[in-house]
Amino acid sequence: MGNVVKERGLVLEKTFVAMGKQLTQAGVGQKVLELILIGVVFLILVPFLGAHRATDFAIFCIIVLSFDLLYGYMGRLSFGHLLYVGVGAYTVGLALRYLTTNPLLAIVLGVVAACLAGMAVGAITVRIAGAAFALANLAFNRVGWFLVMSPLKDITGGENGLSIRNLSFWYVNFRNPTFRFWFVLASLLLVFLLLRIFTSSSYGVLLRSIKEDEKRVRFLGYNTQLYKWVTFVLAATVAGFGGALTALNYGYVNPNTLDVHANAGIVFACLLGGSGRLYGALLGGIIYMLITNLLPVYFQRWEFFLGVALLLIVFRFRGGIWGGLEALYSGLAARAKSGSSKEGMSR
Amino acid sequence: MIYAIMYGLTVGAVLYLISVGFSLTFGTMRVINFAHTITYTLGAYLLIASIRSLGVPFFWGGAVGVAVAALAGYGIERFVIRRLYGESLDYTFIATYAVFLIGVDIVKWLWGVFPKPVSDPLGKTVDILGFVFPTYRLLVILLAIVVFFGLELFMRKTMVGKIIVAALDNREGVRCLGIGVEKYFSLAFVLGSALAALGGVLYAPITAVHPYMGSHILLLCFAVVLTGGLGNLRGTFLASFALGMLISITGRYWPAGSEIVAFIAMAAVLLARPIEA
Amino acid sequence: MSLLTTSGLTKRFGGLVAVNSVDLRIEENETLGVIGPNGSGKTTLFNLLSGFFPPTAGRIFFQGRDVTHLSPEERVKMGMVRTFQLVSVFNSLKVWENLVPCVAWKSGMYHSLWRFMTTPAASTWADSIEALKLVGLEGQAEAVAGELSYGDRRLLEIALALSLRPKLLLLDEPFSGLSDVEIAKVLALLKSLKGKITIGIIEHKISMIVDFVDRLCVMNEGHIICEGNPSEVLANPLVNECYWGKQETLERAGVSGV
Amino acid sequence: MSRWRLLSVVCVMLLAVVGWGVAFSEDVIKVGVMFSLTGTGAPTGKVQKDGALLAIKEVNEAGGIKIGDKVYKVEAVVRDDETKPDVAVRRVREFVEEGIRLMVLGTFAHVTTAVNEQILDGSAMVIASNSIEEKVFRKENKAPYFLTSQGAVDAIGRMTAEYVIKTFNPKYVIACLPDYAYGHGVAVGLKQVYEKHPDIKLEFIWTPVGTPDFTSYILKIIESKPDVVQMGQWGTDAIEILKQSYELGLSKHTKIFFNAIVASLAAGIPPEALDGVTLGMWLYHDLSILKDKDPATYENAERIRKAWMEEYNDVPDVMAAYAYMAMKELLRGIQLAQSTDPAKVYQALMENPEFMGFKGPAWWRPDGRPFYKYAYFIGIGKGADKRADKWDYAEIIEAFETEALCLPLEEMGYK
Repeated sequence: MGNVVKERGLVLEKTFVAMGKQLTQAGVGQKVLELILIGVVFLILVPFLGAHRATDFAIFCIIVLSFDLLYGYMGRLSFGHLLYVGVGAYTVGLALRYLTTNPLLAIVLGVVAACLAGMAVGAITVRIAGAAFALANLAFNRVGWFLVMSPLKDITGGENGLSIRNLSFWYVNFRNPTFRFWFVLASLLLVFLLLRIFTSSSYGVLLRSIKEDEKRVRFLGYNTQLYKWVTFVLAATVAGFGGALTALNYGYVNPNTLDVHANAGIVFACLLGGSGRLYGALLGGIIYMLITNLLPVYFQRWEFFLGVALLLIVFRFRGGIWGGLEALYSGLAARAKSGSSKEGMSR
Repeated sequence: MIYAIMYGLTVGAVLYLISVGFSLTFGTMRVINFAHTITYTLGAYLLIASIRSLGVPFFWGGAVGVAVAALAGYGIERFVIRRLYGESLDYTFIATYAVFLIGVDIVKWLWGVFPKPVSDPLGKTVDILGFVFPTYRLLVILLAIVVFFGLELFMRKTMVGKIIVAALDNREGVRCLGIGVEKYFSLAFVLGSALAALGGVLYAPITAVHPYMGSHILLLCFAVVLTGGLGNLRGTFLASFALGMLISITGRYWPAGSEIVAFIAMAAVLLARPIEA
Repeated sequence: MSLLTTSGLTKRFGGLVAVNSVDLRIEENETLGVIGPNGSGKTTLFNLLSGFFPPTAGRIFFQGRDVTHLSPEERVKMGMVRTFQLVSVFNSLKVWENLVPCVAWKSGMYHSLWRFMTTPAASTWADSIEALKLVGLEGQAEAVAGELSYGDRRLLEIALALSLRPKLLLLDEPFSGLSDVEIAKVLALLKSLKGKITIGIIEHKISMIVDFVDRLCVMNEGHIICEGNPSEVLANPLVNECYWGKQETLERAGVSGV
Repeated sequence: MSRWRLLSVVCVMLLAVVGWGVAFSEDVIKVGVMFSLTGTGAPTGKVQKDGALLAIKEVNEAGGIKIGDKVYKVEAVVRDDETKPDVAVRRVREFVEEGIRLMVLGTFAHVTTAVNEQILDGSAMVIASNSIEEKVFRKENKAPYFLTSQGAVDAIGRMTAEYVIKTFNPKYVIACLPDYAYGHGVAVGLKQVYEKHPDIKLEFIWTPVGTPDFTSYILKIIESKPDVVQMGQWGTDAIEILKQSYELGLSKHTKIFFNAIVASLAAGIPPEALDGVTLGMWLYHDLSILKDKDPATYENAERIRKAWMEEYNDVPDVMAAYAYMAMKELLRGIQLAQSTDPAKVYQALMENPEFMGFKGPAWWRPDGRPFYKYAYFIGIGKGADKRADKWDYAEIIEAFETEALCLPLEEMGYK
């Protein structure tokens, strides 16, 4: 009898310890610290790369984060993710040209437009599974590109793109590189925080469950179509935000923002860093940008290098760099633990 | 109009030759093979290389191109695809994309970035009911049809073909048979690569030969294969010709939209018949 | 009134009739066993009941409501929960995380998408542990599910199902692939549930469930050929014939004291 | 939690990676060179880069640039714009941030247009080596220190139209142009000329960029039976449309005038498809047609051609020649200004606008374009049997002098 009580007590104790751990993991303090650390990483990058590059990197990271939600967490590979980046960018460009002079309002419009586009396309494509999902999205992306290039050429400027000249309003001045940097960094942190909350919630666990076995999740009583759609829309919206920032950062929008071929870069960045991990997406975004920005300067055959790197990831480092680091760390930790326990025994 | 249909058929024929291998690979191995386009490009380049350096006539050059590209296809299967066998779709997707990137760079390294000229090997025209057609185009269409029936025959009559068909139908089921299906799949892969190379060889005199020639046709290929149904060989045949025709006819009345109709058609088909695979 | 009834339930796959005009009835809080040789249509029947695919013909009623065309998730919400023949848990997730979607639903979060998306998964920890305690896996809550033994994963799957508060629990060959020790564990768990919820259980080997179920249905070639309490059913020559073949005997089935 | 240590490890690694990219300075003048070295523009971009580098090499071999008492060598910082405007914009920003504020760039029109927008604030001086839509050079659009060594695509339209009307005296002309910025620019120029000849019927057929098959467009032309078709595709599209026109026997029905061809594209076209086609070109490597008429220009062109042959064992492509001229002019500007400040260099060039280019005497206009004496060259494509060497793809029949090269300055919004 006493034994049972003791056992119960032990279980309870364990439960509480683990619970506390879980709670602090998701706690406010930790999140703030994480955000500060990410901010510091980007600030460290500035003196080496210049503010404009750090800004580019941060925007790219936002787009990769949005893609990671869809691909890394929910396991749905899309080859049409740039459509929403493009929708966000073009909406900002057009809004600032025809509707408003306020870039912040334009960003809101861009995000809303991307969200709506995501809702419409998502409603069709989330019903499709596997490879066909990737390719169907690609088809929609291609249609978007075509719309910009041809039927809407008169307002989008077609191939030449669209220059945005209303970049400053009130205190908001996107002509100023320093402002751009801080604004984009703040945006990145916001997006990260949001996705951090989403992915560590029950919803996040559900997404990972869907990734592993969607059918099984249906037999847990979840309408997976709905959640897939919600995730798709969320990813599209965040991507649209990234697109809106791209437009303001360059003061220029061009069809390249929704070029289907550029999608591979996002997939690559996501995998490189480690898919299904927000830090992986950040790291992947930074390293991909480093590779594509610096490598061509020193090395003409960067396509070759990219190919080899991709193969290496697929064959050797599935978890990407972050996953590799995690494995390395847990390996070291395990060794340290076993080492210390041995010590304890010898003592 | 007759001409437009005729040229729609040529486009369809080339699309078929490239897509069928793609469809085959997907149906049997569940691999979306980006590298497919590099065998296509390779076919065209090897054709040129063998004409230039060996001085062989076009058709022998073409044979060399197809053979070597098939070999390259085997290499890709052996060293990339087979290692990812049964893995998640995404990884094969990405690995073959990597192969594509490497392949493009190797082509650039071997032959340079400049487009290469290839002449029409026949250069004659045929007069049918008052309509004049280049013989070469008729040949391309004819070859596509021959390949189609050849494949049908192959799938029906030979053991390998039967296993591949069974695999297309139910992959897990075939694996349960306990035969070394991998061997047959790899054959299907090489066959697909060879057909893609054939497509490249045949299209070379009509189009421009350059390192990125594959990446462009790839998107259309996706459209064809999805419209026809992944792994559905007859569907692929019909879809390539239907889309080829659609492209050609739209081009006549709405030039800007000629290519996008293929994707719209694909989206429509997917809408009507979602793929759960 | 029965908890679940079917009328004329039929499923054809091409030319093959997997389930042929089955009229099944499960009473409230009873434990029903469905037995039959391989390919007799048991799993197909469960698939139809749980909404895996729609029937070719016939209807399914649950608590008097026609559920024939409801999706699996709607049936789960009504209280019809199933497990799979091959253990189906989320191997890449931690054990307690496996339960998060189930208990999150229970705690009412399901009704507010925003709450569902923003409340940390860790807040369901206590409920998850509670559900794991039912099957005795609470000590492994932090382990990755894929690293558990097969038997433990079976238990985890049952915990998943139970945490959904089922009215009807459909178990598809819960003992297949388990070692004797594991079977005993699972069996003990099921016995503790008996009478509290309605259980439908498919089993290939009669011996496993014969002393545990209230009623047995025997399927062969898509039909229910016989049903009744276990001793009646096992005494039925028709069952013997189709199930063991003529030369087999009940002793072979290891049924003693019937 | 492992995340913390991981993050710090990552920070250190990033620093290491980044530190490797930090640049250093010497006694050199750095100029930016950016072309499309990968992507669809790759064939052109490569030779353009060669052109710019040859110009730098020549200047360095002649002793470099003397500013005050100090002699500086010129160093090119080469970047790849990947045929993407956004990448180009990013690279230009990088140049400026690295202190490189003088550049020669430009393979594709839209890429260069984007760069013009980027330097509207005067942060850099750019000499583009490709042609762009004319409207970019209007006063309200042009960046303060933006120039091009080639010109406006609209000019192609005007010059070719003038030549076609003068030479073939057509009644019905079809312009078959690519449906993007380049084609639309040419169309603007064509319209400007044909409007003055209301008796000539002009129709447009637009072809999508990168379509796999041009036959449906060619058939449309054949069926319409125009006297002349003016084609203006670029890149691999140009190769395809000429190949397919030959295949379909277009020349039997209609005179084919190809608006603008360059050697790197001509190399990709089978000789029989070029045979007998009238080719417009900004420039041709062999200017022997001018030997007697204008010896100075001929000798200058020959000198460059020989230097090129020596360096690259190839003939200078048109696009390459423009890159060469652009770089030469940029360096001349630095020398004149005794400074690398964009404003001063630009000012210096505008104050001393005359120079001798590959294609004859030229002078810089205030709208950032040079006016060349010989605007355009007209050639007839040669079949395989008539070719002396692999570069010999056309026989030049005329060096076209015309005012149509540039619109009057008043129309561009200057003065």
